[in-house]
Amino acid sequence: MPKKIINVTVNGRAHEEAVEPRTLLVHFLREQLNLTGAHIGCETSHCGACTVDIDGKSVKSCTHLAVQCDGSEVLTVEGLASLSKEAGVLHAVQEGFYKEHGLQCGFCTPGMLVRSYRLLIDNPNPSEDEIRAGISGNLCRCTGYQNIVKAIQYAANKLQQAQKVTA
Amino acid sequence: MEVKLDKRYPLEVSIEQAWAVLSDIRATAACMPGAAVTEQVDDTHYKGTVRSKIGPAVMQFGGDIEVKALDPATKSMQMMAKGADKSGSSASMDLAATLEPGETAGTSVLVGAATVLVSGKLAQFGNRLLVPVSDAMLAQFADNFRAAAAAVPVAAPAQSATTAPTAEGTSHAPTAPAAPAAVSAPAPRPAPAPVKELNAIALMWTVFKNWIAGLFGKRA
Amino acid sequence: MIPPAFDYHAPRSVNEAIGLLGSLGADAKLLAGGHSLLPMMKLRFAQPAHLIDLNRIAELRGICEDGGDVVIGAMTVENDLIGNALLRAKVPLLAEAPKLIADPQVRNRGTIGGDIAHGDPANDHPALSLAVDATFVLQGPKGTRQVKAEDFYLATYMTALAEDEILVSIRVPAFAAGTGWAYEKLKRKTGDWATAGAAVVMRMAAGKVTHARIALTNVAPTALRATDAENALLGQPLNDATVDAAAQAARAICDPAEDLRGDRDYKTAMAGHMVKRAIRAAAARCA
Amino acid sequence: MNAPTDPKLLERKDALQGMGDSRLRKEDARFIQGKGNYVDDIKLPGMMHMDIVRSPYAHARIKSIDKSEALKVPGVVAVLTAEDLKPLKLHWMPTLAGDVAAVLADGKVHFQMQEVAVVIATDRYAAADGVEAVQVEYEELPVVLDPYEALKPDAPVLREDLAGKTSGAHGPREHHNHIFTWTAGDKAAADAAFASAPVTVSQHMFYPRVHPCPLETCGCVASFDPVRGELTTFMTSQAPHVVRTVVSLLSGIPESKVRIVSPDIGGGFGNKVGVYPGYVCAIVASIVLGKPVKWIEDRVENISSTAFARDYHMDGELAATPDGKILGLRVDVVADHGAFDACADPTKFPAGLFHICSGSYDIPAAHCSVKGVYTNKAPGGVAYRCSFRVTEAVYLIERMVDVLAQKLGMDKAEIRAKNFIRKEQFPYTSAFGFEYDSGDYHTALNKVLDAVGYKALRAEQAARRADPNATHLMGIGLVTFTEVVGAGPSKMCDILGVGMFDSCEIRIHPTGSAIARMGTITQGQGHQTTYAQILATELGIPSEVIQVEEGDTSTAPYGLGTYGSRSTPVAGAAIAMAARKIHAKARKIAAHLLEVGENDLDWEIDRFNVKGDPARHKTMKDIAWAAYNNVPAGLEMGLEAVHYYDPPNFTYPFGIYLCVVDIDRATGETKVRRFYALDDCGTRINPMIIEGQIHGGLTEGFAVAMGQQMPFDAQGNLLGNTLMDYFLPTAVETPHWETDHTVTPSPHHPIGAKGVAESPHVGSIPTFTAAVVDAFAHLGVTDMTMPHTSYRVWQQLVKSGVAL
Repeated sequence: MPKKIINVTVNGRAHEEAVEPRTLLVHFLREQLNLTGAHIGCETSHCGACTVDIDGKSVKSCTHLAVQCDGSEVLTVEGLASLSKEAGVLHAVQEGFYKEHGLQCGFCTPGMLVRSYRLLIDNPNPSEDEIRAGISGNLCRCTGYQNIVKAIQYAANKLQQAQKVTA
Repeated sequence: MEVKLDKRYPLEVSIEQAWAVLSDIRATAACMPGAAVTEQVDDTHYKGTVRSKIGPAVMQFGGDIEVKALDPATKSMQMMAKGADKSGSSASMDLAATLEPGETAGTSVLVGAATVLVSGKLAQFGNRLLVPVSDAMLAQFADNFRAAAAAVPVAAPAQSATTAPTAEGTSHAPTAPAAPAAVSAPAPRPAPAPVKELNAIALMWTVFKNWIAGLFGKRA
Repeated sequence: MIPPAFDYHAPRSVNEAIGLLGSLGADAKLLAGGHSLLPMMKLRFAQPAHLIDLNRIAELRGICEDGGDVVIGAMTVENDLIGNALLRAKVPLLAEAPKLIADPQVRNRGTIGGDIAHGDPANDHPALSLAVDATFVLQGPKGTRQVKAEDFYLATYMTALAEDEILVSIRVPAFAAGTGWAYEKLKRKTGDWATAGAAVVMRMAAGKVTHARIALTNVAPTALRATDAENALLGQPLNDATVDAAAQAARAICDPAEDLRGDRDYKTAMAGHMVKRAIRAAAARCA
Repeated sequence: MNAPTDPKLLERKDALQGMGDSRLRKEDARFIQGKGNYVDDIKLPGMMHMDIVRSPYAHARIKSIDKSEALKVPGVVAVLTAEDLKPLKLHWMPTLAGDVAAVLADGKVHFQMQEVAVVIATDRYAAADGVEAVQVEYEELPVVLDPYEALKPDAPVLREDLAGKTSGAHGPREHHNHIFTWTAGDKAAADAAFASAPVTVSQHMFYPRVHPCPLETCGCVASFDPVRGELTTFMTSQAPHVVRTVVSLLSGIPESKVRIVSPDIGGGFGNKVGVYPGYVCAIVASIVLGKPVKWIEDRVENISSTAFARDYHMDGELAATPDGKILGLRVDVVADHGAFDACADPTKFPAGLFHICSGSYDIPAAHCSVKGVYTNKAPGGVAYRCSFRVTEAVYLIERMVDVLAQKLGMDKAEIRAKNFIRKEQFPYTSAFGFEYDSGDYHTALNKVLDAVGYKALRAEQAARRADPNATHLMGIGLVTFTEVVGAGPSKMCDILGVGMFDSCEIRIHPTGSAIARMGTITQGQGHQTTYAQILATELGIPSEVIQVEEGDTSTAPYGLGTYGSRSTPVAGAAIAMAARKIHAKARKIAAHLLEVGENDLDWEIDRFNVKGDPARHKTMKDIAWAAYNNVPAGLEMGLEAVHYYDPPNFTYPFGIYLCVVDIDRATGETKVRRFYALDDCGTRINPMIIEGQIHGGLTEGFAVAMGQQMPFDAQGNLLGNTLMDYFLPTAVETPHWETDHTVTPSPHHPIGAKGVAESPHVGSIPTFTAAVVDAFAHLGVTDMTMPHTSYRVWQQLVKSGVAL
């Protein structure tokens, strides 16, 4: 099948790439752009390990065609830290997962982080139930979620504090 | 996974007309949506294909058909069809079909008992759909069978209204060949133009809906 | 799990899409949210030669008011239903129920039109559409036509949508003042299809039910409207006896397929319980 | 450990971040930035991709395999079948359990999704296209799925390759589908106890087949260098060294030229212990093609073909006095091992450590028998987040104690307290011969009962039962389990003849930082963090400057790997013992530097002080420097040590778990109202990580008990092998966990630690079942088969006449 040319911005960097129509976004990111943060866990859009942010929305990249991203902005876990104003400083959700032991094997973590990032933009001060519902598209086999909830609460507090300082 | 289906389909044709179709494996197979006999191996063995559509899924089975019994006295037929799809599924159907006289003269009843065994991906992922889809498939089979039998010229009764599908309430013309087209086919081998695959049933809805609602009742 | 090769088309207008559908024929499939179709393709059950992606057709998205109806573009995603103020005001059931569908990421891709047109009785919008008395606007090469939700579903995966047509919008009459509503869905876990689900839209006056529409998810080859259950309520006060009668009537029309969620008895019984829960919840919202 | 009170000492101690410190994890930095290095992240130049053709049938003869269409698919470079592997004698491979397993089906398939052929292509898309194009013709054979059916005289012969073999690796075979019968305990004594007991109870129970289902599936990248004759394989293995030995034995490549690397692993839970056909085929393909070959399982393949767990049909019996003192235990198990006996147990134990089934109780006489059987299901039998078959054993005994309590009308806490091994009985030798190291069950039980307000809960339950209008049933599950972990003493435990020791190699660098290399491999347990903490406390070197490495067989010392909660009990001991060797040498150097005798020195946190004159001291940092330039005469330069730790005994962690459930009488929905878990894992190295492991284990236990299942239809189709059906709970379904602990150190372990990560899985599963069954106990129900889905619970509601 002839390839299609797509223009896509990933983590702030513009790419022009040729892709087969059937190329899944997760394979495009991992194999063509060498961004291996997004993982493949289930392939049927249940586990969320492949979650990335497309044009401001959380999406499962295993059930999305790369060709559909033509003209889009994609954010992956690799781009989270660069969102901070200071270079090399972790995003609050990354810091939260570290400080609250929100990860063990680390396989679900990139998807969890990208999802948490968007969740806190959509709802800066979520309740525990809202956090649990908000990450219900992301499976974790190791943590039992309790510390992930704490990690997201940590990040929410930190982002709120930062907001207050700026205001 | 195993699906057992026991069906009775009233036919508006005489038992002889129906038998003309049932006793002809090619004609009978042609009534199955998407099915075709592609090769005759010997008197009782054939090769064939079935293309069936379950929503967006399309399965193409190729395999063997064995006519195990064909009894003109009791107007009964028994066959076994077995096939595999290249994407990793296989299916077999053991079918016993008998014709009985209908309640009124010139009508008959097609009585079918089928055991469908499915292995592989279709069984694993399609199990919740097998029963409704098999039901629908057999209903369409009966529909085609009626049309084929009606086309058999032996004492052909007046064309039944139910065999003339109309796409009521729709703005498009049916694209699948309408069953009555088979009327022109010469006897004794009525060949209704093969229905491409199961989904074509949507076009014959008005007929189909009445049968489900009225004649067949609910699956036991 | 890798999909087979196909060619990809991204029309910008409905007419362009219909043109493609006509020229590419039966080997083409419409791609909406893709969360049913792409997994099927990865399992190689579905092998369309062409995908026509409807995601770039702006006219298929959005929610607006037209007379007494709310009109929802078929490609409007579930999360946009949830967040929509017009829907909250006029047909709140359709802004609330999608929270029970799939998960947050999938709701960013999954569309109301895809859910409806797929013809899967396990999807939630078919029953919701029946309950809100929706009308589907279908567009084909010869123009548009409208089909009532009640007339749309023929059998599992079989709908009144012709192969050359696209579902373009869903028209829903705005709820009358004081309308109560609810959708109850029993499921094994987040993201699962319903073991059984029930949608109820009702109104009451002077302690009696004056309007009721009840529809069921995943307990038959298609979503079902439970007319007898509605009749069991109409003109009646709401009490244990009438609610039980409605649930009984709903159970009577169930014809579910057995699967890992349960056997026919369980699903049928659960349909009854979901109807009860939904009636109670809807009644609590009646003004 | 004696905690210092002097603030200055405390400060120095805290700076080490040693044992007891909730130190944040060292490994997280890469994971939270998307820089983990999992096997599918590895990309080598010229790498090929492999995909597998699998059987749609559970039992069938292969009539023909036609590769020709597949070879025409663009990008496909090779298709391999058993015929291609035969000349290499690699079409079958030995299993850890002394059986053989087909690498690629040799004329016959024995289970659905069995590997039939492999396709190697230039990319994974082409490989998948190639798989679809391989045409295999089968002839179906009768399918046997029930192990009891399999043992009937006229049952179809499943393993034709074993025809005529009347004995297997574990003794005589009594039937063509029989693998072994293994027994433990004293049958005569147990029978005698039952013969004279005033009360006996019996219960049949089934522990269904489940799958560990880590979020990352299995996979590998095999890379054979034809010039050097060296094979490097990156793979998802919980035991890379054992794999290297197996690969060397199978391939004939010297072990020195085989390098197995376990990179970051996205969860194992037992799934990644075994050697799977995919690994072998990728290795063969790499050797044949002279190019790296990657194979990554998809989720359906993972659940269908690699490493199931459990599938034990158990009959338990207890003999007791009328007041509830247990006198005897008998257990009879039929174990469904699937098509090949590929259980990952210590070689001499075909039923693992199932004979821990006398539990936490002082039972004078006991006997158990386990019969292994072949069926047309995938092989496996792994320890899913547990020590070998300990989950099954704990389930059996805890359920049996409940059955006895219900028969006698006794309280389920009281009957346990009555039968506990008492604190003063340790070390305690069980009727099965295990020597329990330490425990204090009564203290732990009382702590839990007080914490949850047990009496009030029982009162609430009584009131609920008395109310006919109650919409919910209430159940209280209590489990007081003991595990046996840390396999194991080499006198008892080996894998393919290699003793189940583990190892550590420590080097202290001149500037006082250190590297420790271990024979284990982390899959999320945080070894890089916790091992460093042990070393920090032992040697007074800050955790921060200690590097921990594992998983690469070319650098790490030989070890048996990570599973069965053996890392802390075995490798954790190895690290302490190696550190102590360094400590002893450091003392010599310190004495030399301070010009005093070794006995004139006191160790204090991070330094040796001259007795009575702490101003004169040498820190470990000082000593490290001196080790490379100023050592006493006759002492070697350098500061490093290796230790291979062969544990004298297993360790016996225990816990007391209590769960309260509310069951909706209309729908069967079961809500966990409360779950309280007290664990005693001996010395606690990193409380934060322990807590995290317990949350995770409880959640997995919840998944197993409440939803995970691998149902087969009559044709052997596995239904539900995607994550749509296979139950991995989300944050919404997962209950809130309350944790607690007591500390009863292991007396024989160098630091007193027992291992913890598996206890919450082992202990919680019977707790959920106990709670659900307890909700029906007043209705005479003694057993309900997992998983306790709403559907199944509703069926019990109907059966018991309490459904609304």
